[in-house]
Amino acid sequence: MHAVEAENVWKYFGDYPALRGASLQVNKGACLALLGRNGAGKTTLLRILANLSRPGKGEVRLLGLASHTPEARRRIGYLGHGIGVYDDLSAVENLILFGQLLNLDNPRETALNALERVGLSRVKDGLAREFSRGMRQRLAVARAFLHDPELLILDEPFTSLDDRAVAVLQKLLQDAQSRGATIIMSTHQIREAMELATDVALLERGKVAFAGPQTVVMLADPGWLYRNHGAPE
Amino acid sequence: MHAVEAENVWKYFGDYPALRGASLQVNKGACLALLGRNGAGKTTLLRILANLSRPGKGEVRLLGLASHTPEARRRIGYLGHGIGVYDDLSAVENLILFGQLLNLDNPRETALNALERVGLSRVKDGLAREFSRGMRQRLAVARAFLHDPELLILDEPFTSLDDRAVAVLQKLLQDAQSRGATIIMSTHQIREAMELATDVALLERGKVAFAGPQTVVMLADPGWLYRNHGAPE
Amino acid sequence: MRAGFAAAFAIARKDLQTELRTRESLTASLSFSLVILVLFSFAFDLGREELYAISGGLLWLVYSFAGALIVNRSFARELPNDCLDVLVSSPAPGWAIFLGKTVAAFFLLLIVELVSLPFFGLFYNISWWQSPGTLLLVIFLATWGIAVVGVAFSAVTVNIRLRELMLPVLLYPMLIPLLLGAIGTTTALFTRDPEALKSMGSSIQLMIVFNLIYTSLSLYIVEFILIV
Amino acid sequence: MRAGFAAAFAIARKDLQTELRTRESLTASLSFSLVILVLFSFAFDLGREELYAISGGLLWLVYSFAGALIVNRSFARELPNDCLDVLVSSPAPGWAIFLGKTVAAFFLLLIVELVSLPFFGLFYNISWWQSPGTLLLVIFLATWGIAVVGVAFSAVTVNIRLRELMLPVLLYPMLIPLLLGAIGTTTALFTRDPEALKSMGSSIQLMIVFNLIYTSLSLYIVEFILIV
Amino acid sequence: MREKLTYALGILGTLVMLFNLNTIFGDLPDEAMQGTIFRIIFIHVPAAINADIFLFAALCASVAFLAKKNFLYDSISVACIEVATMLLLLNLVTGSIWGRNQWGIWWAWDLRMTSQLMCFLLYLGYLLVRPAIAEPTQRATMSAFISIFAFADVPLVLMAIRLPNVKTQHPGPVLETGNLAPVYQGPFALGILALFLLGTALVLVRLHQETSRREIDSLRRELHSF
Ligand code: HEM
Ligand SMILES: Nc1ncnc2c1ncn2[C@@H]1O[C@H](COP(=O)(O)OP(=O)(O)OP(=O)(O)O)[C@@H](O)[C@H]1O
Ligand SMILES: Nc1ncnc2c1ncn2[C@@H]1O[C@H](COP(=O)(O)OP(=O)(O)OP(=O)(O)O)[C@@H](O)[C@H]1O
Ligand SMILES: [Mg+2]
Ligand SMILES: [Mg+2]
Repeated sequence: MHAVEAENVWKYFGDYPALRGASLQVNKGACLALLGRNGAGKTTLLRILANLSRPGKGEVRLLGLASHTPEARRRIGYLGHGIGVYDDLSAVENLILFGQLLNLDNPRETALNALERVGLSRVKDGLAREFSRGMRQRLAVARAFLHDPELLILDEPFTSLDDRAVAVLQKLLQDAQSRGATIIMSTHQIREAMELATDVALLERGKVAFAGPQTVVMLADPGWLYRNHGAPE
Repeated sequence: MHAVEAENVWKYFGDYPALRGASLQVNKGACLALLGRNGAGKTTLLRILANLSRPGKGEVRLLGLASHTPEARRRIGYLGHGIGVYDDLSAVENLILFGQLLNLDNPRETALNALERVGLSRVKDGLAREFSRGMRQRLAVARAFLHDPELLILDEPFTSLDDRAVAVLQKLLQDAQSRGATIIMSTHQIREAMELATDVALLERGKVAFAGPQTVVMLADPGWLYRNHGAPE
Repeated sequence: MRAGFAAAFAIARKDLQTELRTRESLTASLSFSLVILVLFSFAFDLGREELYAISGGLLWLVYSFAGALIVNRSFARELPNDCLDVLVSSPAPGWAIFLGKTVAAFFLLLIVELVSLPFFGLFYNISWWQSPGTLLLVIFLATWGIAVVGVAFSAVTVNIRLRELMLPVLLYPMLIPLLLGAIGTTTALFTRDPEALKSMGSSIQLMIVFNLIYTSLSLYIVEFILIV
Repeated sequence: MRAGFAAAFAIARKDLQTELRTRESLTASLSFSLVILVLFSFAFDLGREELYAISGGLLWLVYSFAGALIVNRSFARELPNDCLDVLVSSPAPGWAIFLGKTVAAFFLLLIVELVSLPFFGLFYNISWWQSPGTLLLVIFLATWGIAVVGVAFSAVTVNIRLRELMLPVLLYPMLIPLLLGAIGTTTALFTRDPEALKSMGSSIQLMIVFNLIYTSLSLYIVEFILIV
Repeated sequence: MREKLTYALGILGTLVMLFNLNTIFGDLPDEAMQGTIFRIIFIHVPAAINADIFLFAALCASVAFLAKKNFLYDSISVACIEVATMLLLLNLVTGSIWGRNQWGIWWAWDLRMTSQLMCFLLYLGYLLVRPAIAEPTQRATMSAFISIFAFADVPLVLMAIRLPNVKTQHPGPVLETGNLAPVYQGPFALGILALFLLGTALVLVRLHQETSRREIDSLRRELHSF
């Protein structure tokens, strides 16, 4: 069983097809770097996987379940461009709220643990609005990882982060990988992505133009993928 | 005469000093990469330089002029996080409007030339709202470069751009450099920045912790600067 | 189902908590309703008889203006930081999100209404406390209707430009039957006109039917508009 | 100075152009004013005489509600894509930006007012065309006042949360002197009460003074508001 | 095929309309109480009835859109609502004229008139909101929602003069109570038919425009996304 199976996914915005039959399989425990030029459809695909958007045609199965079922939704963690926490709640209140939405048994304890993991226990009662950008991002990561999701969907997670914030996120991603979670993340920073990824997929105008394991040549030459599998200008 | 002279600049947000006596000199014709961790004050400093924000204490001189004079403002180009063009105007209408604000002699012709340079002449009458992300960024660049400014102030200009958009921007920046313009840009992508920069400055908690010409060791080891001049965790 | 109600409760509590903590839209909406009360009394220079005749209309105009401000923020509150995405991608069903937000809006509205009621009485010299039970019932029914329809439209208009303008344009015409009932009963309660008091029953029925229809419609349909 | 006026003109043209191109906010404010006209007349089910007595108040209430929403968008229109930053960092002085936006808001408001005036006459059975010159003068004066004060507040509140709430709460109390003048003269023009017609002169003076004070104050002060 | 059908319906509708107008102004006697103005009923009521028919069609299309996510249903729904809004306006204007003639005022705030005006404003709101939503799927979904919500007003308009304890200035029902004299019944039915045919033709035209506009939009999007 694959962790993610997307088959022939189409998504129209009006009559404009942002996804034109994208198909993707991701193995359990893999870490997939989703590459593609601006407007290729990365965000659109990830939002469909996270059930934030319905595909026009095609089918998506997550962890063997239909993607819109509550069970599937309960087992994924999503981190988009926005951090997805409330500015007027404290760090711990935010996480407790999301714990309740996820129907966890002990939201408070889970929240405190999650804050511990990202190094925010010291400021757990501070309002999110007062956090600096790095701390906010940590809180967002804690939110997305709250329920130890089996599938993590991350849209450009490293953008605009400094070295320390990147290190925290990478550590958490490695932990998740080592407990067997599957990761999908989109990015434009090919070099950084390649250091974590086990698999690579390239979206080109709404289709998957390349998908396969990461190789040495990609690591050494970031432009290789676009040159060999991307569309010409 | 320096292109930019900022002396002992302080900026408070409420009681919190985002800048605590930052001083910076940039030579004419230089390309300065402004580095710093999240919340170090890069955006705050750049906004003060672009006259979008007043310093609490300290003085800023641009091209030998006080920064708030219309002459100084006329000679700088600013590109922040937002692209700064109107969605409901067409590409050429946008540029004509900014030409009028800059009091150019022939706004229409200048606008058409600028569109030519970024490769948008073909869609000059298309509304900005319908452009893809890459095209919008090109339009934003055309806007910032419209009047061939002598000083360019760019806040994380490469973030979230794909390889092609990056190439267009790099080309324009090189052109500007070769006609003697001064460039200041903030970034988190140290490696990419180093390829263009002639000088490097590091902001650390609202102070300039390091400023000097770019060296081979920075190019080879992106972590070097933070390790040697950044604050410990 | 159980999980849905738990989620709705969590969301309602969150909305109320943030609102009461920052007190922003609450104080703003409250002072707005006071400002229009004053503005009205400036604008309409009327005798006592006539004032009583329009008292119900005045009250519900003020309430529906204040209400539009509050429900406008209901889903808009989720926009910063893309919190709406997190709500929608969570296992909580659409109806639970909607229910939670409606309950929160209902209570916020109720606070504004109950606080501004005495001021209304004061400014216009109207004795409103004569049958508190019935008045409360009417206020409850109409407020629930405003909250349900308002929050539903807040979900519809959350992503559009001109939200502030579009929401009232859609909301007020939709509320007319409800306001009709509320205005009629409230005026009857203030004037204590025996004729009017008699026909109150059917007005209250109208409001109940309105609430039933729109509540069930919204709960059922909201799933389709939250995930596009 | 010349450059400033050129910039103001360019900005005013841009605002009008985008508004008239999408026509959304114009039609939306128009139907907003229609909807509240209807709402008012429906809430105040009055006889003809009494309607005449409050007609001026009704008209200016509707106009100031619609006006608040229009001027609210004045600076808010610059928020997407951070266009405000570009305006402020351009060599155009602050007063030119303000003037351009005020002129645009003035014309937009005027369009909405003049279009809804006949509907007002229709719904309330009021003959409003008896002294068109004076009525137009009153409308011009009051509209300019609403535009100036409104756009100034729009500049102040553009960056704070709850813009849509704060603006009316600050704006209406500030506008009360102007509205009192406008309401008085308009009612006098509709009812043609000789007494009231006589005191019109001083009301118009009041409005002129109001406009002079706030226009000069805003033009002078806006530079400090835009760059913080 | 569609084009031919459109033309055929349009021409047929115009013919029926002309024929009917001829009968109305040529052959029918003046009504006893109201005189000539009574003839406005042959526009006033058919406009209202047809508006309700098209609004109902829009309701069905909206429900179908939410279920099937096919943009054709969205187009049907807008086209129907546009035509219905025009018919509602026609009903309001003719009613207003009639009222001016009979009661001496253009407008009275009774339940029938108010609710019909609200109905008009609601669907006007629908047409206003559409262009404000940039993203087509979202636009269609939100529009469908509004259309479903707004339709609740239609039964209210119909019931307004039939509820027992509501007093209206508007005349009571004449159709089902048989208060309409037999001479008038034929032209009345033809009036309904004529507006129905013309309305359907307009809907087809708008449908066609809507479809081609979506195609053009998508081509332009394609052009603008390199
Ligand atoms: C602007 C004001 C008016 C509006 C909005 C209006 C609206 C309507 C509507 C929606 C209907 C048809 C619905 C149905 O079949 O029940 C209708 C029917 C009718 N209207 Fe009006 N009307 C107005 C003014 C008038 C006036 C002034 C008269 C005559 C004095 C009039 C006479 C009638 C008659 C006789 C019918 C047929 C009633 C029936 O059999 O249902 N209307 N009107
Ligand atoms: N809400 C929307 N409405 C209309 N078109 C959209 C919408 N969202 C995305 N698109 C279009 O769909 C295409 C794919 O967009 P998407 O955001 O998925 O690209 P992406 O790969 O994430 O690009 P980027 O690297 O810039 O983030 C683009 O052409 C975009 O313009
Ligand atoms: N408008 C504001 N109000 C209050 N505090 C602010 C504001 N803007 C910035 N700050 C604070 O000032 C500090 C510097 O922020 P700034 O945005 O300049 O950092 P930066 O170096 O650009 O960071 P990043 O790399 O995250 O973009 C931060 O602590 C931030 O929280
Ligand atoms: Mg993306
Ligand atoms: Mg920054």
